[in-house]
Amino acid sequence: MDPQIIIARRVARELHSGDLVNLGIGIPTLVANYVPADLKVFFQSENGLIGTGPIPEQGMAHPLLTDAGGRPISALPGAATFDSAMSFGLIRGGHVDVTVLGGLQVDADGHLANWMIPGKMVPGMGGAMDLVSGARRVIVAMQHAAKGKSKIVAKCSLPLTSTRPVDLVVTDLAVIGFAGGKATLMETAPGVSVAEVMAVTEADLTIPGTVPEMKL
Amino acid sequence: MDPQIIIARRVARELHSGDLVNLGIGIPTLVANYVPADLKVFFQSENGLIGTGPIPEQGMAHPLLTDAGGRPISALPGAATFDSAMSFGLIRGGHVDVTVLGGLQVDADGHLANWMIPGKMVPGMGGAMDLVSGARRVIVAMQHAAKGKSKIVAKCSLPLTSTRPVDLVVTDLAVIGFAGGKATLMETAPGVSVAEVMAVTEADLTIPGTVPEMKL
Amino acid sequence: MNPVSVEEAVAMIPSGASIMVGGFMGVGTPERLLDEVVRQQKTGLTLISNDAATPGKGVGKLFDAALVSRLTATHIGLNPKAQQQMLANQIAVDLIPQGTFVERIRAGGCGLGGVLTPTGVGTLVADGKRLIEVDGKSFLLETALRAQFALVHAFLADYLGNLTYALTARNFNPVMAMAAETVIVTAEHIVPVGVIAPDHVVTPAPLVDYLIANG
Amino acid sequence: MNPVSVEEAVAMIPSGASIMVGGFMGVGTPERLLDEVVRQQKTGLTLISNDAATPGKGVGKLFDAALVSRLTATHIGLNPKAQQQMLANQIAVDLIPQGTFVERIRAGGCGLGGVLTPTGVGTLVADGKRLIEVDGKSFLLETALRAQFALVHAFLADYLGNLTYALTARNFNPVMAMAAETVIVTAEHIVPVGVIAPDHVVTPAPLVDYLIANG
Repeated sequence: MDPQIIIARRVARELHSGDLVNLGIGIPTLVANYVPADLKVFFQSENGLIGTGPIPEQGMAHPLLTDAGGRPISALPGAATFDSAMSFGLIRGGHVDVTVLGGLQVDADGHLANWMIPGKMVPGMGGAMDLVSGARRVIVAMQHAAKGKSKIVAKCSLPLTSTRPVDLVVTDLAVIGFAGGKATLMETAPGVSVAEVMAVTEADLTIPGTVPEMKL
Repeated sequence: MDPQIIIARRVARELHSGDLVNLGIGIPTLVANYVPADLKVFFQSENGLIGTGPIPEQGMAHPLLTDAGGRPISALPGAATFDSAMSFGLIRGGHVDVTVLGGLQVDADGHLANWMIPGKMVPGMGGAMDLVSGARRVIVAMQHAAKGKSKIVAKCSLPLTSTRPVDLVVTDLAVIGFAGGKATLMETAPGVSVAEVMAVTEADLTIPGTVPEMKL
Repeated sequence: MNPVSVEEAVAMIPSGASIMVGGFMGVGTPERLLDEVVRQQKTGLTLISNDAATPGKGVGKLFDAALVSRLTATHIGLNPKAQQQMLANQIAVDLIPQGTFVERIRAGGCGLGGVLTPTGVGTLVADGKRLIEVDGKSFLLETALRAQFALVHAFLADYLGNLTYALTARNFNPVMAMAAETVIVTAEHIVPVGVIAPDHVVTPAPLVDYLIANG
Repeated sequence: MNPVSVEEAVAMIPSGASIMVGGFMGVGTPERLLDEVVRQQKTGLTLISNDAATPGKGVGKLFDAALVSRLTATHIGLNPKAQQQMLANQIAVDLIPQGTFVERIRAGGCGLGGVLTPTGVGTLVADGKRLIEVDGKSFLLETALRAQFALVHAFLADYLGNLTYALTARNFNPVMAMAAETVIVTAEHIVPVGVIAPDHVVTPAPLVDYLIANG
């Protein structure tokens, strides 16, 4: 299975009926494709919409209905639109049950860095800092490693997005939780052993007695 | 003429087309009755309405459309309703051009006291402190004296509503301005002499060379 | 959002709870919830409400039944019973400016620690509060205000819990619907999904925990 | 509110002015006003806008024409021209979190000196800012942000200037319409008074200084 699809499918299993969910750009966006039809999840687009739907059918797109990247989207029955103060009031105020973001690094303490690489062009943090500070649950959806280097690090070398630790990291190889304050290996991807995960993970992982395989 | 009507008529002359105006309870409420029909003034009710109209005709009142005292009102074409955060955003943010409030005391520095008499039951300041702090122009509409005592005092003995000086005081005897930082007698009521005003005013008033009579 | 009966909803509120109640002089107040709070005799309530309404109306009913032990409000001048209870020290009352009241609740609902307001600087309201200068101007630091329960009254609610409000009955309801652990709503009309256009929704469905169903 | 031509409206904006422009990635941006700003070559602008949109679209046009000298935004990653101008030090750029961006503007429009936000505490965003504790929790003090002009795009405007917005084109427009000395509005449709119901008005007429009239 495509690594991105493994991640997206596994993250989708973290969502519950009634949840208000914000999906970041990239892998997180794919999560919406794997939510069971009977699960009533509200997706927020931080540019001012709850109830985002799929890409509109041919000829149905409207220039005043877009996602946070400016791309046409649709809205489901029961959708609500609002201004940016409300949108970030929802985010900062703990009304977003789950936010799923991409990451550059997550460290053993659960700290996320995902907005800036010093020395490179800095595009700006957009809504990421508010999402990580304010959402009830923060899930990072990212590849386990980039260019052969672990993205699960001992200590973030990149500037932090927030000092609030994330709740869960889902990669193509593993699910890592931070409930006890330290990175703990919760699950491995299908066909991946605990030893294989440890071998490509820079951070020290707490390994429980049994580490089940991801259900997808 | 009834003293209250003198005050209300004179205050009405301070309003300009396009002004957003907030009228307090009591004498200020009467001001709306004396605004010329061709003057397009927006009246705000701080419980969430711009475009308040007169008391509804018999049988037309709606329990969900009231003024800040809970009494039925009507709304004019072009009215807008909003929540209390917006209502006080308008007030505090300087979007209200004129607020007209009652007063217990105004002193020589233009400070207003209108919400509390120590030792008596304190009903609460409601929106008064925000209105005085935030409106572009603050006009106090009150009787010049109460029980024979001047309400234009040297220094407020009652707790202040705001440290921001008011712009104008209109009483049944005089118009007093504070443009220069000190109480100045701008006008006298019809048939009232400057000496008569001074005799019943505790505060020192600056008296310009000519003090015209109020136009009503 | 879960639809519940008014009895079930109020049964969730323990005596001694903190409750925010929408409405302005009883306009836009969830009367059915308050009637049930009285019937179930929830005592020792911490009430956060703009005013005390009048006896027999809105939150006035809570004072009629002597259920309030603490009150944060902006004005109680039109409810003699609330005043008597305050003067007799049966209720601890905190009276604050209305703009400050709503901003504190909004801050609580929007994850802000507080706001800086010019309102009250140099007055009795400033007592015990931090004064903060920004660009040479003084502001009071007013901190966030939240409650365990928000009791909200809407005009329309759809089956998902999206809410709209009517005319001056909106007032504090949308702000309170963001500032409590549990949000309980009564609506004048419950309507199918889609009756409320997305642009007209004021309180999005995910904010509503319980909607009082028709009997 | 005064109806004016787009030429008259933009003529009021001097070079070097500070302008807030509504829109999110060019959606809900007053394109006609920006086209005219470019035509009249207003240079050295201080721009307050969520993003830099993309070249040729929304505020992206201001970067195409190199009219911006200072920018406060949250994300400019999709406009290479804005990035180049930033890297070449042609523009002083202040990139801030989006929730902070909108709260600072709201504070500016609502007469607040600032707000306390948890966003950015312990990160680079906190550099040079006051850290304030409330009930043992740390917040950044983020101060109010205002501009000389707000350029706002609405969906419907009535003859008085009441505004509504459509779908995701609302974004920063209503907040900016409160935070500038002069508010200039374009609307997709100008409609008679009464077409917009009072409960659907988002920006009340008194906030609007100028509405761009149909030609």
